Amino acid sequence: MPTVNMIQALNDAIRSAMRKDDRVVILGEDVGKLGGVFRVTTGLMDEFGGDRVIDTPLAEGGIIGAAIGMALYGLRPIAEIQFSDFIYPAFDQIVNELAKYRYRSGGQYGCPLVIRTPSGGGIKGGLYHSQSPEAYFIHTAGLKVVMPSNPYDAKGMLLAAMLQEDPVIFFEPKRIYRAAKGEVPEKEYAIEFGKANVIRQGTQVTLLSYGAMVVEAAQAAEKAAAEGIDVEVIDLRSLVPLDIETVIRSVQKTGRVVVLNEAPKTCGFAAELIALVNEKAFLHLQAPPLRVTGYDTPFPYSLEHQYLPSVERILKALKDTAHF
Amino acid sequence: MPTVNMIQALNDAIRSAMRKDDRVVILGEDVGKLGGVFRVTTGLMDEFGGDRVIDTPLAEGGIIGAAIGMALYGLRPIAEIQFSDFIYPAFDQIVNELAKYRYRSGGQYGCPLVIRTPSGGGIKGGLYHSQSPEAYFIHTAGLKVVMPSNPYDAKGMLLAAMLQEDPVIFFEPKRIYRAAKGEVPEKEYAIEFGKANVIRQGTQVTLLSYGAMVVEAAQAAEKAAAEGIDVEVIDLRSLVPLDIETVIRSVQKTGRVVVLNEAPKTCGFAAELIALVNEKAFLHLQAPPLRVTGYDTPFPYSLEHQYLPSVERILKALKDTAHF
Amino acid sequence: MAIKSDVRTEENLIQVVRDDGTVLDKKLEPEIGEADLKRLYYHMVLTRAVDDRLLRMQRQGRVGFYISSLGEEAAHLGSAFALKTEDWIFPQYREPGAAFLRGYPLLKYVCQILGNSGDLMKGRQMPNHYAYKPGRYLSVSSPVGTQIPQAAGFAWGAKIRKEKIVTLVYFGDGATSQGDFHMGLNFAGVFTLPTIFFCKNNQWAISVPLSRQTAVPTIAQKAAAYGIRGVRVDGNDLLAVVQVTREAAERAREGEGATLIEAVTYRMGAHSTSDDPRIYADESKIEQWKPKDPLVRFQKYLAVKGIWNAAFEKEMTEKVQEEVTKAIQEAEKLPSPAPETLFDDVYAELLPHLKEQREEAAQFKHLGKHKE
Amino acid sequence: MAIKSDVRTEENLIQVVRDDGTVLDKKLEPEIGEADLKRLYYHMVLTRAVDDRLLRMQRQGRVGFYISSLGEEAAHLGSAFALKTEDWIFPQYREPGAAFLRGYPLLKYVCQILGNSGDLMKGRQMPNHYAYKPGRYLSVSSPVGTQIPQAAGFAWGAKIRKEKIVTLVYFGDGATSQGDFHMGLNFAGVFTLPTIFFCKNNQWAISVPLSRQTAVPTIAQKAAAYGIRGVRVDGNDLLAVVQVTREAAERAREGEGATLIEAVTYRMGAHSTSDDPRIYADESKIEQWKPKDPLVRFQKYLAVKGIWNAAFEKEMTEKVQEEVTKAIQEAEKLPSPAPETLFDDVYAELLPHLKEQREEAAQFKHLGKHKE
Ligand SMILES: Cc1ncc(C[n+]2csc(CCOP(=O)(O)OP(=O)(O)O)c2C)c(N)n1
Ligand SMILES: Cc1ncc(C[n+]2csc(CCOP(=O)(O)OP(=O)(O)O)c2C)c(N)n1
Ligand SMILES: [Mg+2]
Ligand SMILES: [Mg+2]
Repeated sequence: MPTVNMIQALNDAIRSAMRKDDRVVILGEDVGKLGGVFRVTTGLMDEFGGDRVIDTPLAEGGIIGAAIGMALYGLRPIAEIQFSDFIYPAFDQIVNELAKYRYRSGGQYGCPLVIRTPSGGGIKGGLYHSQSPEAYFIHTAGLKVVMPSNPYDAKGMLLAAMLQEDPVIFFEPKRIYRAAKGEVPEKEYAIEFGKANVIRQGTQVTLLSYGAMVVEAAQAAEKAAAEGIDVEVIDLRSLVPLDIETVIRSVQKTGRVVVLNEAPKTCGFAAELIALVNEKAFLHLQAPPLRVTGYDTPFPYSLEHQYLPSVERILKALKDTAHF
Repeated sequence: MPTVNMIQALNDAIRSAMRKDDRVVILGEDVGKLGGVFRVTTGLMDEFGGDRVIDTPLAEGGIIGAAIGMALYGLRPIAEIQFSDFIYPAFDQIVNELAKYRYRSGGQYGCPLVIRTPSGGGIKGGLYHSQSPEAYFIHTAGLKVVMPSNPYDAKGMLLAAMLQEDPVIFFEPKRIYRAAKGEVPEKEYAIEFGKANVIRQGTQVTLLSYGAMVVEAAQAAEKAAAEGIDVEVIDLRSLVPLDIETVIRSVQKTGRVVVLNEAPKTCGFAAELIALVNEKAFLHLQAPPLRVTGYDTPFPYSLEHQYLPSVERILKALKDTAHF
Repeated sequence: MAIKSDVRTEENLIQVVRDDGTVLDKKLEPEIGEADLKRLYYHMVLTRAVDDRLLRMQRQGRVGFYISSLGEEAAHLGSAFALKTEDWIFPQYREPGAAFLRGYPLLKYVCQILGNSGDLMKGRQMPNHYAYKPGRYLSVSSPVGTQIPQAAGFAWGAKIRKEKIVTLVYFGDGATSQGDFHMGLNFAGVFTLPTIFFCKNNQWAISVPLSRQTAVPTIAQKAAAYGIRGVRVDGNDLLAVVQVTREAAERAREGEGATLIEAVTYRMGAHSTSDDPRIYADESKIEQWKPKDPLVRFQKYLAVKGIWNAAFEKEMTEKVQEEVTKAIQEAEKLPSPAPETLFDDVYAELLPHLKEQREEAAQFKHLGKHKE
Repeated sequence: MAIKSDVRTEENLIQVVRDDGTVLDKKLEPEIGEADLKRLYYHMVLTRAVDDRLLRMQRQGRVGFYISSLGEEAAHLGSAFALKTEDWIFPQYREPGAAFLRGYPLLKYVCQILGNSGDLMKGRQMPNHYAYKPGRYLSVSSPVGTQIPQAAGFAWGAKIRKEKIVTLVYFGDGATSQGDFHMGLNFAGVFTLPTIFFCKNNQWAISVPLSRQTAVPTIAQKAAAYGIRGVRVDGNDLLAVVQVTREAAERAREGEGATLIEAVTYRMGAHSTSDDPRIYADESKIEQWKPKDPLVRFQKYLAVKGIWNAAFEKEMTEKVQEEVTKAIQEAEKLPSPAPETLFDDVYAELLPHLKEQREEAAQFKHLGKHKE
């Protein structure tokens, strides 16, 4: 199996989806000749032509509005939003239209649209090239929301996204676009939505995370192990639908939980996970569930590594909860 | 003191703000001659003229974009979004611009803009005249977010909003626009942001809510009392900043908490409150904190009273937690 | 019989039939067979009759809310008629006739207004917000303007697949102020998409007059910003609307791209049953527009053609009244949607968390009646 | 010396100075005193020199990211110069010269690029994203187009308060596709706002050429959709830009409303240091545009006027190089912003939850160095 990075894995996934099904098109800003500002769509225009790999005008609302139309027509569009920070001009189309089309038409119409968008900090992007807006979409009924943390999952989850009958917001943790490398099969495979991945077994604390933070989570778990704390690390992968069973099973075992994500704290997905753990495993809890998240500030430039959850911060939370 | 409804109280607040400070203008769709579709701005155009009470084109992004410009110039604009369901075309202007202007300019510029918008269900408005989108804004650093539950608070909080140096999203629970009546002083007064209101003292369960749901909360608490459960009901009023002290003090006393809001459950503000209670009062908890919320579906038309948290649902949660 | 030039000024309004029913410009008169002319008349009468009855039912409290299309029938019926059956319609909320023409059953329409278990939308949307896939009729939503880029995207999909279909999207004058209008028309211009942007300029957006939506005298001239064709037509002249829409559809089908059609008409009543235009509008304007009634004009046209006469009118009216009455009677018998349907169609399948919520909700099923 | 007509076609580009520095149309030549001409030349040289140095520093790893305005200096310097000091500028990210002209200190500019503690933005924004309130210069943000309705709203505020000021907003050709462009210009049209919408049409939006943004040949003609004036000007001709902007400002100040100015220019390098135009652009286009270099053209104009000569050039260059070197040296000495500043300015006051988060973060202060 070839070892590739996440960009290559995503490119591979889009390419095989496009080869298999000629209803698949990809549209967005700079996805054509340039191959996307992160080069995820490199070479696709050459192979599939300008009718299926489409550079659009600079208008996210237009991109998503048009892609909804394409999906209603019967295409299987992938829309790229260049940075998730720029998804908001399309927010109305996503939240009021895309997410609600099936429901409001009584099931007559579905909108199978996959929106791919790089998210998260760590590339010195400042306020507008670093945001993690997943909570907005998790809170919106009608959307599926996923985020891979490694090349293998990236390919399998994007291929799974293409099989959904409903819209998917597919977040790509750009901080590890190139850094995360791994073996990825050349053939097609799909990673079922709603299945978390226990990437480290442990007995004392459950550490929940997703996306680029999974890398920090794993490191923090190693450090914790060195200090005698046995951490179970779960990569959620799919946020809606959520594999709550795997989460609860783990918490029932460990009785302690830390939730890690880089989005701002207040009303973020970490809060939801804590509420769910309370609802479903309250009597198992031996310590207060803790959150390690970004702060409730806009995303900074120079101080981004003060902002982003660090291994040290995670480790402290693991210790605090383990020694509670 | 005259007894008025919430619409009158809000009208009164806007009028006195405009009389006191001629930098105050109000803009939005149909706010002029018509006085707004809910008549909150009735009579204002007559008193203050078309320069200060402005019917705009039908473009929420333009309304908020322009209002940001007005605030930067030095006016004290109030922008009305006709229904909070229609705030999303302005989402980029609110989330990327309004919320971040002070931060990104290093404090050089502030944007004191008050966005008023009716929200919530219960008026047979279906998918697009019933939404409760407060979580999106609570998750966005840089915004203050408030929601009154009665005429007295409506006036005092709107006048307080006009004193803020930062943007305020002011949600008006339209379901009780006319139903909620109360005594409201004719003079000006401000209700400080970040101060919750304990509307019913109790010892056994803490019931947290805000907006129209406070009415249901109070009713449920009465019914619970009849069944021997003594409920403390807190009207949060200000969601950002949050009066977490009052919440925690209550939970320390009761050891049990139910959070009630009508927005969809997943990643809503109820989850945040539960996470905070865990972080700050874990050892006091004698039962799992419960949520009574809207479901994770779009807002329905005919079945809206199945969707909206009912007194019965709240009562069940109160009993479940009390008898846990 | 192509229209010779794009007409964009306030004076230059394409008109085919005079108020007295005679034809102004034979060159522009669309060819429509007698059966179709009768069918169109039937739909004009039907649309108006349904509106009238449901408005009255709203006042009686039998309907929660209603939006009338009074006076705008020709604009939407003429344009919908000009399409081929394989074309698709992206509606606003004020074109019931277009839906009827596409086969949306009257009974289903009334069920939608009542939001009952007979409604294809399963009682989820407000009145006047329907979808009818068998008739290639997309879904009405409230947010103004959102359907515009969607219609462009749908046409784009067809173009990519080399299917020669056209999309037609309805919207009001108010919608032209939205970003979605701009983006939809711009995409259509850049990618030469087969879409007809059909603006029903009824000169009001609730209480806001056209002069507050735009500083230019016509909507049609906005086409110039997008490199697409712009046409201005008398929206109360059914024949003129058919003609300009046919031409636009033909051009679109032949790969010549999109057209923005501005159909000039007037809102002959309140915005909706929640509205009270006495607060903001000059009622004499309505009086001025009454002589331009599109139904009367079409009637006169048919009379001139020898199709319409008193007997025909009687037959039509009776047929329509009977159909409407029957549909209402049947619809009112139907119960509310079943509570558990609340959780269907959020996704194609019931996700686990919704299954859980449905089970939880089932405990409270006794709440199944509305508190109004 | 008013321009006689709106010029909206591709051929009709307002130009004042020929490539050889001679004046094409005396009637259009703006009156600018010698001191101001020298000041403008200084700023042209300065802007280019700073760009050049910071680009090189980016390659050396001393700067994280940079956006050059090479070749676009005349467009933004000419327009900023045409304003009065009481007017306000809403920037995009590619007009450093406009900021310098408004007094933004060079040292502060370099500190912003470095994101250090000397930066007025407190190191929070990416390079090229600054604000300078003393110079009435608003805040650059990345989201393309958002500043456009804001500029209209600011001008509206002034209009309401009867203050005779003008706002000028910069944006690129790509931004014209956004909904914000449409809404901003439409509000300006409807409310007759004193705003100058200044589009620097450099014919690219990263890798996307102008033909993918719009189907019409000019940006200026889009004004027709909004009832505002549209003008097309040679963006590499400093004098022409001054002239059309002056006229637009005058009209705005006199209550005649907004103007959309399209300054035609060309992006003479990569979009930013993250971009690689070799992948998508025909490099010969850059060669074609080199003879139109706005700095050279202005130089020749000054030479014809007897202001520019070799000695003057030497003096300017030395002065600018010295200033730039000094600013960089000083800026590079400054440390990163203090970690606790992360929590300032989210709100005017520190809210309790942020106070708590700041205290929590203080435990990890030793992380104060960047991992690049
Ligand atoms: C985005 C959005 N903003 C506001 C509204 C409230 N609203 C409903 S209809 C309407 C006026 C629409 O006017 P127009 O587009 O001219 O259509 P008409 O009703 O005249 O047919 C408004 C403001 C809405 N539905 N959507
Ligand atoms: C809303 C939004 N979408 C996408 C981007 C990414 N992006 C940054 S600059 C740019 C191109 C801008 O082109 P143009 O407006 O012509 O300005 P120029 O860079 O040519 O000066 C893009 C797509 C962004 N910053 N904001
Ligand atoms: Mg209208
Ligand atoms: Mg450009």
